[in-house]
Amino acid sequence: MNEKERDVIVETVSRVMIPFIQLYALYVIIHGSGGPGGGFQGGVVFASSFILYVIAFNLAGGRKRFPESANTLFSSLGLYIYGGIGLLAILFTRGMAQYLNYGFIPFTSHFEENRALGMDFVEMGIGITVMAIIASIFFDLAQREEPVGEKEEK
Amino acid sequence: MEWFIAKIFAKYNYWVSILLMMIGFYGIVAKDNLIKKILGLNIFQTAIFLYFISLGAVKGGTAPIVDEKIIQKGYLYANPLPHVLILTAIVVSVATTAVALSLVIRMHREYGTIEESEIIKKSSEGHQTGENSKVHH
Amino acid sequence: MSNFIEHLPLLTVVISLLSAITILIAGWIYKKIAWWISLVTHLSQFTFSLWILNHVLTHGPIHYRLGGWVPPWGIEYVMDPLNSYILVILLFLALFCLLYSKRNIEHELPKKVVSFYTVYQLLLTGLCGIVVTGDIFNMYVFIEIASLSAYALIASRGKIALRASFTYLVLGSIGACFFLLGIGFLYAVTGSLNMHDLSLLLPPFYKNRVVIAAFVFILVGLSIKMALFPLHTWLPDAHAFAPSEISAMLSGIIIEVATYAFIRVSFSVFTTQFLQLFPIFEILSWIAAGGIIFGSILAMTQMNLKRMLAYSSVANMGYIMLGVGLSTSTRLGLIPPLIHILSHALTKACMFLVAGAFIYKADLWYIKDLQGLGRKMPYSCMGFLLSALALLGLPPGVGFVTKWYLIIAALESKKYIFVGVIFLSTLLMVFYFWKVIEYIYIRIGEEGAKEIRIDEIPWSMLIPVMVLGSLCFIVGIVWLTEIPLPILDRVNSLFKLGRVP
Amino acid sequence: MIIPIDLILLLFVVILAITVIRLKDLLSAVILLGAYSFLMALIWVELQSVDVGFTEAAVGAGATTAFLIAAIARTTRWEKE
Repeated sequence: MNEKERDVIVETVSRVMIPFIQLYALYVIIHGSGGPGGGFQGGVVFASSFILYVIAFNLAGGRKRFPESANTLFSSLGLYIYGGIGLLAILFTRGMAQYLNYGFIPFTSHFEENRALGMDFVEMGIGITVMAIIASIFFDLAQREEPVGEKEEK
Repeated sequence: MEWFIAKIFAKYNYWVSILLMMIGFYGIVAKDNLIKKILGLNIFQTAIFLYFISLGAVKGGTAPIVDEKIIQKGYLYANPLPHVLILTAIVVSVATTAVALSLVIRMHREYGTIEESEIIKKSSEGHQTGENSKVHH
Repeated sequence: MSNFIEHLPLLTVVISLLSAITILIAGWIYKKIAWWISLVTHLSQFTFSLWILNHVLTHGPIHYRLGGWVPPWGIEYVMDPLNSYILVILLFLALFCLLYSKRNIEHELPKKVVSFYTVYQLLLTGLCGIVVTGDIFNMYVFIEIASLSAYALIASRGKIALRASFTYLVLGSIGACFFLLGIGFLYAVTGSLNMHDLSLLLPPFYKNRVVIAAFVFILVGLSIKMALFPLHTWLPDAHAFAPSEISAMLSGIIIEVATYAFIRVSFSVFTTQFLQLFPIFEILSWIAAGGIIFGSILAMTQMNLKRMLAYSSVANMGYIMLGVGLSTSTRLGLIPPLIHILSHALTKACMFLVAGAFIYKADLWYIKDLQGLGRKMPYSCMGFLLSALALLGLPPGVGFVTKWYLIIAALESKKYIFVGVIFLSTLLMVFYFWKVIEYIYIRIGEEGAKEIRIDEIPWSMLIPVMVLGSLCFIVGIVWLTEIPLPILDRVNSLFKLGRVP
Repeated sequence: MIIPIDLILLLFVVILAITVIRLKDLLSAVILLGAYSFLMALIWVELQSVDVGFTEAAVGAGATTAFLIAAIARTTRWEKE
């Protein structure tokens, strides 16, 4: 997939498509708690925009746009958000509430609103991790040189 | 005939799920090619997902999204719990596929083939010389 | 304060997950810090597990509801004597494998240190999750997390380990799918996934064919994961070619955790009442007896030390499942298998770590290459000797205790043939361990021996070996004093075992 | 007689699954597996689980196919007899 002839139509179309795919992915992540979709699906859709970039242009360019360091950073950032939000519930109530009991995190004054906000944050965390990990799996599989190794799903 | 339709044919989802399981299992067991095995594994897993989703479906029901209008019209919701389970299982399945593919690629680099019988032959040749025991960085 | 203890089962899982990603980030900046972060996590997890065991024994089981959702709907973590006992063994062994791995991984996989410890922590997340959860689907998810990490860790040595790992992956995925299908059947009948809830809902359906099919699917699925005799084919290669500390983990605890999952499902979800309706456990004990003989015989024919130990693991899984199979028909209940889980974890981990020491020092894989090592590496060979003798059943080693209890169980349930099987397998065990000990200590200076200059392995690797080797006997003496037996009696009373029907 | 739409979809799914296993060309097999996943997603939407259908369309037909194609590009395209 490294060297190939450039195709003007594919390149132009994907240049237009990629921002829309990413916007749609964000929509899916944010609206995950109220309808179909969620962090995982949105993350996969977001990662598919990188895959489209690699298919339309080339692998090296894709890797430059989304380097490995960013990959590591994003995948752990998402998991920190996911794990941290749950721990916050324990911390804010000094051990009274259970893990992942978002209602007790004082974002706002309403219990249910807190719960919804907590879920949104968790979805975002999942989305970021899944995006980073799916992209990194694809890059590792497609790269011809030394692959980095196996990555785990969340 | 009516008995047949009511007892056997009406549950076609489950029959197809079992059929797909068998096809996938055949792919895993009988095919020599490692990528074919992974494809078989994928089919096997989706067959089980199909079984789960069929469990949650309700005749004449609707998707489990809460909406005022749907409640007023008196529709039934499908059971959403199997859906959530299958979402998790799909995550597991894609992770399994990714790990398996990375193993296949590394095996192709080491042995130059992705046919299982050839890999076994090559690695058992290494066995006799003690080659395989050495670590290759 | 007791409020804080309620959170501990969950924290053991969560800090392991968080430390995995912390290692990924921190190791990217400074490579050597990965091991230290892992060590701190392991130490705190181990402390937590001891704390939990103490709390469970003094105050009764812990029920923890994730997110505050009430059990039949939400996920529940339950700690009772059985899983707190397994959790302590699991984290104890993981801690020692981690200590051992510091130098060994730097030597074997110098380029992959950070990713090794990341995946190692994920493996531990999965294993702790299997043990603490009280929800059957959650258990499936954690089994898959643990297995996926195990595939990656086995494959990390490259070459033939790749093939072993792929075989394990395919078989393990089939097993997990069967387990999932069994869960699906149970859900179709009861509409619940919580284990306690299931055990309350199931009794009217005990004769239902769907429930029987569910049990069989779960049995077969978990048998693949725990390498029960006819389904063990992935095990020898995977154990033999993984990095040594992973071999020790695989043999010592990963397959035992699958056994725990089976014990949990068969006694907590299907109760003893269901198990006595059909001769399931009788068939299981015959299969296990076959596994004992088969594993022992194949272990005798192996030339490769780690492969021999792997086949010995097959035989020892047979011992554990024989104990489980006899558990419903004796007064001892689950005592023999639970003791053997601990014995096998200590002895086999110690032996795999010593085999790893030979590989670390001079890349010695075959038994015939080990000539005269008894003088060159006295302490690690002493560790091997101690654990081999303990597993053989030299009193007061741990193996003696398990065999003692197993024989009592077999006599009590009037299955005299199993006593013969245990004696025969001990005899075979003497043969194959004697071969190793003979080469290490007695055959010195024969021709054809590799002339190598070897000295003892580094201290950080030697300490785990020595501690595990000596614990093989110390724990055996502790068992014989019968002080810790009340823990296992609690397990029996939990499952209404330990009474003659 | 009205044939239910999911019966037709299921029939196609079975045909596709058999073809995937039987084909010697791995690339076409993988593409057909993508089609299989997509039809599976349709079946699931028909069975009232929009969420799973969406996920399968994104993951099964999208990501998994991309992974498999990447793997085939690095190994071989043809299965040996």
